[in-house]
Amino acid sequence: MTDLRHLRSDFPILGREMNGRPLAYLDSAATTQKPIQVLDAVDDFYRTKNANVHRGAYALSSEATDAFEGARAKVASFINAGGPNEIVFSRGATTSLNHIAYGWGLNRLSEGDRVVLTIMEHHANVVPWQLVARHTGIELVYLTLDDHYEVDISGLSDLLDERVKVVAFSGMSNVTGTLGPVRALVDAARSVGALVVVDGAQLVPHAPTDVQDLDADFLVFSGHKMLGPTGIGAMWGKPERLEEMEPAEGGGEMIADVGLYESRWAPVPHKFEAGTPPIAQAVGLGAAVDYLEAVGMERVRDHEHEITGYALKRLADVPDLTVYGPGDPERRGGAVSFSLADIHAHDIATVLDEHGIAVRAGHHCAKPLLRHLHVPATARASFYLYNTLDEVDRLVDGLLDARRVFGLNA
Amino acid sequence: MTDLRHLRSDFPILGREMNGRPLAYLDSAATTQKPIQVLDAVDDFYRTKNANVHRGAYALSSEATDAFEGARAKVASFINAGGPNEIVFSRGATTSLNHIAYGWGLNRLSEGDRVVLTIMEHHANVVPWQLVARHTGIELVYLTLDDHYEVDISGLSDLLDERVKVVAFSGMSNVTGTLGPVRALVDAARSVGALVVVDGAQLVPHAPTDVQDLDADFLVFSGHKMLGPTGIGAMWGKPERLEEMEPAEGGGEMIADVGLYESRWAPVPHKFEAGTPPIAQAVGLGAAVDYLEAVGMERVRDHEHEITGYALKRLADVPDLTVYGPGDPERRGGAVSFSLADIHAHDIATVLDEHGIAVRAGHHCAKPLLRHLHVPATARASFYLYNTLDEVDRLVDGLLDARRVFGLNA
Amino acid sequence: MSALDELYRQVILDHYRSPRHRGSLKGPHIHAEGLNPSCGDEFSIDLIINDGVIADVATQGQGCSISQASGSMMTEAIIGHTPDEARALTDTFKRMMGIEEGESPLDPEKPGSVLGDLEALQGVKKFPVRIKCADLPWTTLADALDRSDA
Amino acid sequence: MSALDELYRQVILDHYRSPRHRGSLKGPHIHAEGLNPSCGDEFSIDLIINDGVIADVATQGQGCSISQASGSMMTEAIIGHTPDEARALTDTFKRMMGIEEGESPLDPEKPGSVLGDLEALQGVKKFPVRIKCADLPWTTLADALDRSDA
Ligand SMILES: Cc1ncc(COP(=O)(O)O)c(C=O)c1O
Ligand SMILES: Cc1ncc(COP(=O)(O)O)c(C=O)c1O
Repeated sequence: MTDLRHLRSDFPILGREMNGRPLAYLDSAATTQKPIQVLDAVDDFYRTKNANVHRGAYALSSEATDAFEGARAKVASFINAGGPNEIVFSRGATTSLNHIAYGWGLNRLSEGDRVVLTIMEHHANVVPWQLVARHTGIELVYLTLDDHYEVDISGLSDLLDERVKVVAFSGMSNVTGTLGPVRALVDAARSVGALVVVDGAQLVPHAPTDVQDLDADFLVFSGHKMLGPTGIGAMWGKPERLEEMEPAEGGGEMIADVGLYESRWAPVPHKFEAGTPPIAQAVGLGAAVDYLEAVGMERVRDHEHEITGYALKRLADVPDLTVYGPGDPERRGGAVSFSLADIHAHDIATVLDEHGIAVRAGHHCAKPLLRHLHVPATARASFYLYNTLDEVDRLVDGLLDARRVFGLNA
Repeated sequence: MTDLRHLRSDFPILGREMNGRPLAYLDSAATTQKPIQVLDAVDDFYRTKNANVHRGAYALSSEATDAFEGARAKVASFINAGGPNEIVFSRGATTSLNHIAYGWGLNRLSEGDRVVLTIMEHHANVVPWQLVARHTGIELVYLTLDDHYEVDISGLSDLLDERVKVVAFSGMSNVTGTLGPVRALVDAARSVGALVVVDGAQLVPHAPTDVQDLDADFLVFSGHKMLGPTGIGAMWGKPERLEEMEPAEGGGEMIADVGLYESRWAPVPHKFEAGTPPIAQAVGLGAAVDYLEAVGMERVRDHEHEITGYALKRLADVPDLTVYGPGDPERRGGAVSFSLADIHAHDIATVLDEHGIAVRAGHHCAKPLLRHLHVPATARASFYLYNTLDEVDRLVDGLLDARRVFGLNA
Repeated sequence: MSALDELYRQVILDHYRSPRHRGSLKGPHIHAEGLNPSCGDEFSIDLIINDGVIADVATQGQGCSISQASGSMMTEAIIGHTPDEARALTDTFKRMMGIEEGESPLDPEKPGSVLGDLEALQGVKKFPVRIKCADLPWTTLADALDRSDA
Repeated sequence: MSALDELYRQVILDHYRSPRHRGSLKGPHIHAEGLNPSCGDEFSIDLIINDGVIADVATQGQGCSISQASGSMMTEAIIGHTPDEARALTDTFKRMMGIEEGESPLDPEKPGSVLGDLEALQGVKKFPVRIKCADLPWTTLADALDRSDA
């Protein structure tokens, strides 16, 4: 086992009790906990370097700018981007996807153009395209999941024609843990000259990511799901795409000149960063990236494979439990959704909460997927580098107790 | 004098040296420093309550939600809103203005409709309207400044007709300190049924604000300019306006239901808050509001009047110095822009930086205004509750040294 | 009894598994729908009011045991009563749950005397996140009664 | 000398206040514009290249003393030289300022021997925020030379 137990002491909240039990935090797909290294970086920024960036002609402002731009460079190298200028900071994956939909879509797509999505997309990769569709008349087309919870690409070639302008999909489902079939979708998109947008919100935090290998046009992710602060995320874009894309937001810092009726934009990436950016949060994300790199993303991935595999094995012993997602832990991520007998997902979560175990229950912002699975809500356990096999055991015990509480034999 | 000197020890960064001198931070119009109360609130959130909001069925997530929604309630009461649901969190004033321009403007304005702005607007209240104009064909119309740096409303009645759909203006200029003529502009807008948008980025931090008195439709502001963290801001909207406005961003948390091709929105304010919000930053803003209320916004305002008055008086003694802005400290804010002889603003800032004094130099994201003033850049000192009269004296000494360095008699 | 067992009492599980007055009504009726967007629970109600009395009621929905059981018990409690009595009951319920201000209306000496089966939902109060589950049917009912102007 | 006095040497102030080769050129010329968006400094350059030599140059712009003085000194340094010599000079300048990697090309024994007046800009190195001011004219020049394909 890639034992990462020693890291737990870096996370103050993991020392907390919940309902009288030690907190077992199994909701990292929603948001992750933060190590002191990240908290200290943020705090230190405010205590010693805080100033607005880019605009200053004084040393403090230049220190702040260096910290902010230094974070950009760290994030760039974390995903092996060509350089810092390929990274655009934002509030998070959702905002970045909206930027792409508006900045690229609203300006370059028109009636009858198609955007291909998968049924497993998070609302963040559905609703922005719907909003842009209202203004442009583009059509959304969905790939579905097969019986093994894998994206069904059998009909892909029939679907491909010159109307397809964008293929946008999640690198990993936050519900089923399904990995997006990156190679097939990128090749398909390339064959018709379509843009490739990868929602990496659940991908980048959990496995080594190399945008050179990925070969997409855009990749988005959120800091808070990878040990970083809330309020920060990033979009990586191919330089050509960033050049041709229009800004979705206007304001200070993103301009070369502002006239009364027209303006010219600053160079990439600044043209996409209107206004005062989330400065301290970017610095925090830089520290999160440092932390993850020190652990090693391979180890993070291996640890999660191990824990997910163990969880799938142990959950199979719980009577009447159904896991929604691929069975092979090496071919899926660490988000494990399930239902248990006739016990509603919220009731499962409440029982587990009494055991000190935090799992999510609901539609996980993926209503199209849940409809496809014919289930109104699931409970979901999701793992990160700080989770342990013990916590999986506690999860199973909690589920058996839920059966008891609901009058089912344990 | 409203002596607030004792507050300085709450701000760790103010104890710092800059180029061998105690830091005199005179750039609060760009961003403010943060008291430990705010830093601790953010840190404590991450250490004890961190979880994603709204979605959780476990106690930790409900604690996080309570902290986040509690911050919304604090912000609402700080500006005397009708209730927390009138507050929409965002990344900052810029994002909020873009939300209004896109959410309201893109959906409800069309060719030939007019948006009235003033020449003193920050780019954040210019560029979003220009972007929306590209898609809708709306026209921008500007009120100008008179010789006393006041918004010239003499031509207002000629300008008003049924084409005017929005009147959007800054409550206080970040360059000249000019106060927006709220009463006149609100009345004018009402007379033709136009929407009133107030950019309160420089207003809300510096004086008591009561949205009931203001009687606008929207008011936006940024947390980082009022002792709060970066990455957080807010939009207040009249309930009717928030109801009728479409969301500009799509994603999780802002929906009631998501179909494959269409979705329904969650109730206000959630429909405007797509994705994971800046949770810890909202909590920090709540703490900033607590801090400001404990000091008292009247005292904040009085302190700034006093210090601005003193600065205007002392600067008048520096030869060849021109202040761009109203002369009466009670009728302006605490942003004081100036030029000095033929010394470029950046050179002024560099000399002052050597004296440990942080002032901003440049166009202050207000190029239309600087063109109107026929000056490519100004130096700007701006004050907040932690500044002192001593710092003004140091500013004046620094400026005299700039004269010496540039070979002008002191 | 542990807090969990108090929450999931037998009577609640029974209403959850066998909800009363399930379905929809034909004919002149009032319809209202409620949604708890944060968890996705849904609840809808049809009411027929004859001669100033709630003559029939039917509900549909999906969600956790608490929301569905609360709705099921509600149907039994309001049928045969006037809209005003149903409103009063709603207030009583909301006061019991701490959703509306005011002293708890229950008599600790005589459990079940004021709200019948519904008193079993008291256990939810120890689980603040779940209170809105119990409340969803009642908010939907209030909405329906408002529409009826009855 | 204090860092400030080293930054704002007499020769720099002189070029700032009386920039050389100011204006624009008519006829077949190369034109390029540079902007420093963060501070708003602007610089534009016209070049006439005759028989492989920079025969005339004129600049316009606005900005701080450092950017404008750097541009003024640059004009004097490149006029009469070939584009390749101007490129080499650009590299030498950028190395002196630490903008490009490589050892400083200057001879500490003989100040002014390598870059003439331009060596006065060394004082900027103590002010990292201002280095891009000194660099603006040179980046604009490089841009102009690239366009000329000369
Ligand atoms: C796959 C996926 N995409 C996008 C998002 C949205 O991320 P955020 O809420 O940080 O914007 C999430 C987070 O829930 C996600 O899991
Ligand atoms: C008047 C005014 N409006 C808007 C803004 C934009 O604020 P932010 O950069 O925090 O989005 C500023 C800040 O510089 C400002 O001074």
